[in-house]
Amino acid sequence: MDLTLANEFYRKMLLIRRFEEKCVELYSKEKIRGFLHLYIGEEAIAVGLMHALSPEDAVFATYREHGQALARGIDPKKIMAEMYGKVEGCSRGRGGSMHLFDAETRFYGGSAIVAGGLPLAVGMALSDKMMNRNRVTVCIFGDGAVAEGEFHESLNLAALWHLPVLFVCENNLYAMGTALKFTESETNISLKAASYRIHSQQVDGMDVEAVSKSVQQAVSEIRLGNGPMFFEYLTYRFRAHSMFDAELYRDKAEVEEWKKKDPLILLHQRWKDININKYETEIADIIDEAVTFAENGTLESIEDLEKFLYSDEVAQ
Amino acid sequence: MDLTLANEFYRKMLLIRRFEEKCVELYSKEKIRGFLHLYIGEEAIAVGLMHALSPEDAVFATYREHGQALARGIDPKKIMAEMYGKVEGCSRGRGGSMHLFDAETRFYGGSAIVAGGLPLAVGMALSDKMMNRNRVTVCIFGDGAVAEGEFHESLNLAALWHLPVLFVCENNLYAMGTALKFTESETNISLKAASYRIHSQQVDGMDVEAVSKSVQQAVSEIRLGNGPMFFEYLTYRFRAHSMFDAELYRDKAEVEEWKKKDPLILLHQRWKDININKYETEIADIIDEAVTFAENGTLESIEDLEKFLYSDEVAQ
Amino acid sequence: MSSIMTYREAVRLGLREAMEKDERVFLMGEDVGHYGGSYAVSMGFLEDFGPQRIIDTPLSESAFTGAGIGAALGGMRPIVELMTVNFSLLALDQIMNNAATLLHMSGGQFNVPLVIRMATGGGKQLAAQHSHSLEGWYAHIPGLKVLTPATIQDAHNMIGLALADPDPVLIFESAMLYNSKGVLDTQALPLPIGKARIQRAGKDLTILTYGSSLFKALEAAKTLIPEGIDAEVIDLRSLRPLDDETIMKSVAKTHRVLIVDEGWKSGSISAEIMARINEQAFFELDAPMARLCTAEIPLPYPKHLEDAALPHADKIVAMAKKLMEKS
Amino acid sequence: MSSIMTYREAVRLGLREAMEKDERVFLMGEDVGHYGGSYAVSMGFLEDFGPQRIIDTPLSESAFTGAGIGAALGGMRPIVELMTVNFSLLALDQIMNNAATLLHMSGGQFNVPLVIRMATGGGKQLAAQHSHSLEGWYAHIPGLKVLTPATIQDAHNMIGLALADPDPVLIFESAMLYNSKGVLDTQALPLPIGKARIQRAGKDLTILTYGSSLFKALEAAKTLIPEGIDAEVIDLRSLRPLDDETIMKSVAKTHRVLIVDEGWKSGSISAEIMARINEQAFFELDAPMARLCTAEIPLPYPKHLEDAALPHADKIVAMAKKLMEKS
Ligand SMILES: Cc1ncc(C[n+]2csc(CCOP(=O)(O)OP(=O)(O)O)c2C)c(N)n1
Ligand SMILES: Cc1ncc(C[n+]2csc(CCOP(=O)(O)OP(=O)(O)O)c2C)c(N)n1
Ligand SMILES: [Mg+2]
Ligand SMILES: [Mg+2]
Repeated sequence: MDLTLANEFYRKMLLIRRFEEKCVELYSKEKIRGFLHLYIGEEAIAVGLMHALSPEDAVFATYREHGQALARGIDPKKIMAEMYGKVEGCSRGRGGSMHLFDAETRFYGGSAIVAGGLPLAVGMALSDKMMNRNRVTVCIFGDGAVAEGEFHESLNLAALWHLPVLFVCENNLYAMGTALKFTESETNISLKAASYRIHSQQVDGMDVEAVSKSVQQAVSEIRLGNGPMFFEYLTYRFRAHSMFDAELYRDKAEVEEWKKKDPLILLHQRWKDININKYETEIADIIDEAVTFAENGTLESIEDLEKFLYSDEVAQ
Repeated sequence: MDLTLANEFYRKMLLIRRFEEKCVELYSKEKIRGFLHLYIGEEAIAVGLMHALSPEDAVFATYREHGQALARGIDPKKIMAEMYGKVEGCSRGRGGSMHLFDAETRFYGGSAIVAGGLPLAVGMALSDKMMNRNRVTVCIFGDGAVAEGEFHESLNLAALWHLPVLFVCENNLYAMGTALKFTESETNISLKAASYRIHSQQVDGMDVEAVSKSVQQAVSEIRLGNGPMFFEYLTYRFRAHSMFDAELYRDKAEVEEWKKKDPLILLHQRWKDININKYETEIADIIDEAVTFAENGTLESIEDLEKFLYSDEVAQ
Repeated sequence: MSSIMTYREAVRLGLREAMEKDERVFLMGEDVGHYGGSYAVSMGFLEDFGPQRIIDTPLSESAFTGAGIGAALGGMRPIVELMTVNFSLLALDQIMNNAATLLHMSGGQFNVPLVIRMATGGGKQLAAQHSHSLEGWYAHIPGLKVLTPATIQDAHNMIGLALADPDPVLIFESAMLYNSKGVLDTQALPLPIGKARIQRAGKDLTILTYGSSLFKALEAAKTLIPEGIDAEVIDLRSLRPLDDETIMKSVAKTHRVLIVDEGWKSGSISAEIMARINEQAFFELDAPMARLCTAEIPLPYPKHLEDAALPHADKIVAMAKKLMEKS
Repeated sequence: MSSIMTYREAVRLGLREAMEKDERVFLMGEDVGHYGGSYAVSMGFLEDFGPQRIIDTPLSESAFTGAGIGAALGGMRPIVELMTVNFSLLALDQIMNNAATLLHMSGGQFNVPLVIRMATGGGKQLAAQHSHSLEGWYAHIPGLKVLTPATIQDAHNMIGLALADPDPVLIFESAMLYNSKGVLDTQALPLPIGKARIQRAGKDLTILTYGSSLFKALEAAKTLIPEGIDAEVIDLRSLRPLDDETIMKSVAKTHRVLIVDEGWKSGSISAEIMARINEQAFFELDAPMARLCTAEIPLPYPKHLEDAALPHADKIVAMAKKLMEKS
């Protein structure tokens, strides 16, 4: 890694951080509603991951996907408009925070049923294999998804059929308020994944460089046809699960301990020359622009309420 | 093991064998209808297993459960009446071959949704643990169940909560017509089970003595509170999956090879003094009696069709 | 003794009383313990009853629902919380093929005294995958009972009623109601499962509804008074069994029917109620029955679209007026 | 060109033609390959099309259905076989929350051209867990299309129709019909999705039905002739969308309605049809509509009880006669 890349990583992580901080502000102003799940603390994963992907690759994510959507390159304006429920949003405003979609960057959501996205990613990879397309499908999910039956079924299918999927588990130690130790008899998730004969590894998810390297290697292995791979990224969410969480289930001290490993701080410690101030200014502008764009966006006409249920109703 | 026990094992396995052969006959006479899944070839598992259980223990089985029901001690008359759909049947005729139930012997079916019985067994064991009852719950399923999400979820729960369950996987190498190698990325099922931190082992399922020993050990471990255990019994079904199976998916030679390991022959080779002829006669009588009982049984009155849907409709 | 409390507090109290009364009762589900319940219903219960009786489960809807069935077979009285109906689809096989079926297919040997609770309904801008109202759909399944508490009284009482039932009972708590307030009479004899309640007597038309729509219907009924329309509003309370008797009596009185439910229209519980009225009280009808359901789309996120998709008092008023014009 | 064949052969031919016509089509499900399909529909396909296109899956209904959705998103045209509707509950979350929902919640960006086939229905003494008829229930879900081929022509044509559709289509094949015989006209233009077909014109009453009940209704109609009752029998063909137009036209002609379906009665598709007729053609009715559904129990194993639980021609005749008496 060089300074240029460090700068880029920092800038992207900062964009996510500031974007979400703005979202919190907008949430208390009731501009954004519904569920809002923040990624703050976990930015290194999205940024390191997306850096290693090509535009042809596909991404399947969860309801905690602002970071991934931004890192993947979806226009912050379109994302903010989506948070506002405006037609200019990346899902035309219909999805909101939990359902960001973008055909252009092959971003397939934004799935709010835990583990529900894994089978889709497996299927996408299957189609790539069948059509001889040299693409990788990345499937992102949390530690909570590991207990679901679909995790098991999907990992087996991917391994059995040698599919080009990269499974990315963001292990932030909690599923809502339930700690991993209360939900898994084997808390080393990478070991669980290995039991499907999938190459699997634990990686520091607070270190953007480590994340990026791991993905780079994995993606080139997968492109060679060496089947699926699995990374468990150890990370932590600094904020509550969603805006409705009293956070009774974890100690403040634990949170503070993890905040010392803040991926932005960590990167800056290593690369002192990162031009933080410049990025702060740049990003403040980008976010202002996004908010203005969203504010000025259009509300879908109520007449079109029932549109998009079937393809013949989709406006061209 | 001594000759007395060998005799008992032989007799029970022979009962299952002859009972099912009679069922085939009755099926072609259209006395028995619906699905009929034969256990022939796998008798050693049921017999070895049930020998090691106490009356207080509970059993959850699948649609291929005649052998287990007989070995558990449900009256062959009641089982045959069930195959006939008569009121005198162990499920009052409502269940048929796939749904044998018997409160007296704590036999909880007879479940025809693959892997659907695993969560029930986990729950039963949970209730035992909660009520401080020193009982074991046995859960029997096939190799096909291993791919289901419920397998994964149930094993995790059992291990996580240290429940007194014995998981018994009858690995007969096929799920209907699909060989294990086409369905599992890891074909060693006991290894998969171990990934939940459950003590797990592969055992020769054609050897009734080996089965019985394994279960005896496991059950006393479990009674000591040492959590769940898992056995993968290697076995083979000599007959088709059900009465509707053209058996195109496996070689005759493979079947013949396995027939050499017939659990009855194997046991007799080891214990030459088993009094086969005596048992053949005894069992022929038992089966005749069962058939007569079933033939003379009562058909439920059509007026009672909608009974048993809710408890207040259950005849006392 | 009467006191004012929220729907959430009423459920809490119902659960607490049940746990205190019967040692066999326990609560199991995602985040019921350390988190306090996703709708804060069981906040503090872990401390009060301990981890043996307030069990945080992994995200394994099928297995822990099935485990509830197994524990019920084993003599416990489990309350399984499925968090929201949106996730209950993952447990549907266990609910339909085991909980609802075991008694019948065992010839009456094994009943399943299991209670399953879940939150239901849209209205919080949670979008396509988190806004289902499937309680009417669940009422299709023989072997289940399906309860939909709307009032504070029922939010409390139905816990006890469900636990006293020897068979599986599903309780759908309206997510929109947790903060609503009302009176709980702790001395009142609970109205049994399967009985509807006339919440407002009227003579001109019958509005049949349940859950959070009840309050929309009552609001609409008020608005209709100055219009000279006297609506009878019935809280169905239970979608399986349905209280045909109360429904038909009301139809015989008013001769006009409007049904309001928050499920998708096609195949809704409203359709079933229409079918029954057609079968049992056809000649009482002065006009076609009408229904107001949710638009047949996965609920969209923006407030104006969600509002447009869901039943509301103003729409009830409009439909009621139209219904009074027909004959 | 016409030829006589079984329903099974018609489905086979439909599948074979689709596979030959479009490389993107593939078949995936439990036992579709080496076993030849649990109802022998795809016997020999593995040899003909190879394991890349005829894929035996593990028992993982949720994941391989979801994989079908993913592959459809990726440009393939998957046909997922769920063996029987009884096992489809395990895949219901994928069907409702992904297949039916993705297009809408992505604001129109991602359609899912997926076909899911499964066998449905009782009548083979397979008892409580293997005899469901849930197609009417699935018709509740917006975003899906639900087809129920009854005739040889539809058993064949609907494969092509479904694959040509850009959105998810569920095809329910009646297990009782696989061995039935009839004529296939390979030149005939297929009747589109969403159109019902009048199978027998009549003027006295309308019998609405689909799937294997169609033949029971036609048999009943024959029996009714000497009684002086001229029944119109309509094959609904599609349960979502329903062909309201054809239904209402028939009601306007006969003024009496009997609906036959093999689902459990409460919350059946029959209820939905009654609701729509009430809404759209109430004043055309001379008598309450009637419905014949399956008894509301998990189907019992013994033949006499199963027969008593399911709709049959003699019961249709009896209900039709009763219906003609009322006014
Ligand atoms: C199937 C399902 N069950 C329950 C929920 C409710 N729920 C939403 S997020 C969540 C926790 C998920 O935790 P994890 O997978 O670790 O992801 P994280 O939120 O930590 O990123 C739960 C239980 C859901 N959305 N889907
Ligand atoms: C959930 C589910 N999917 C599919 C089926 C259809 N089916 C019945 S038995 C069977 C194979 C099961 O194989 P295995 O678990 O190995 O048991 P075995 O029959 O070999 O004893 C299948 C696919 C089913 N009953 N349940
Ligand atoms: Mg987490
Ligand atoms: Mg097997």
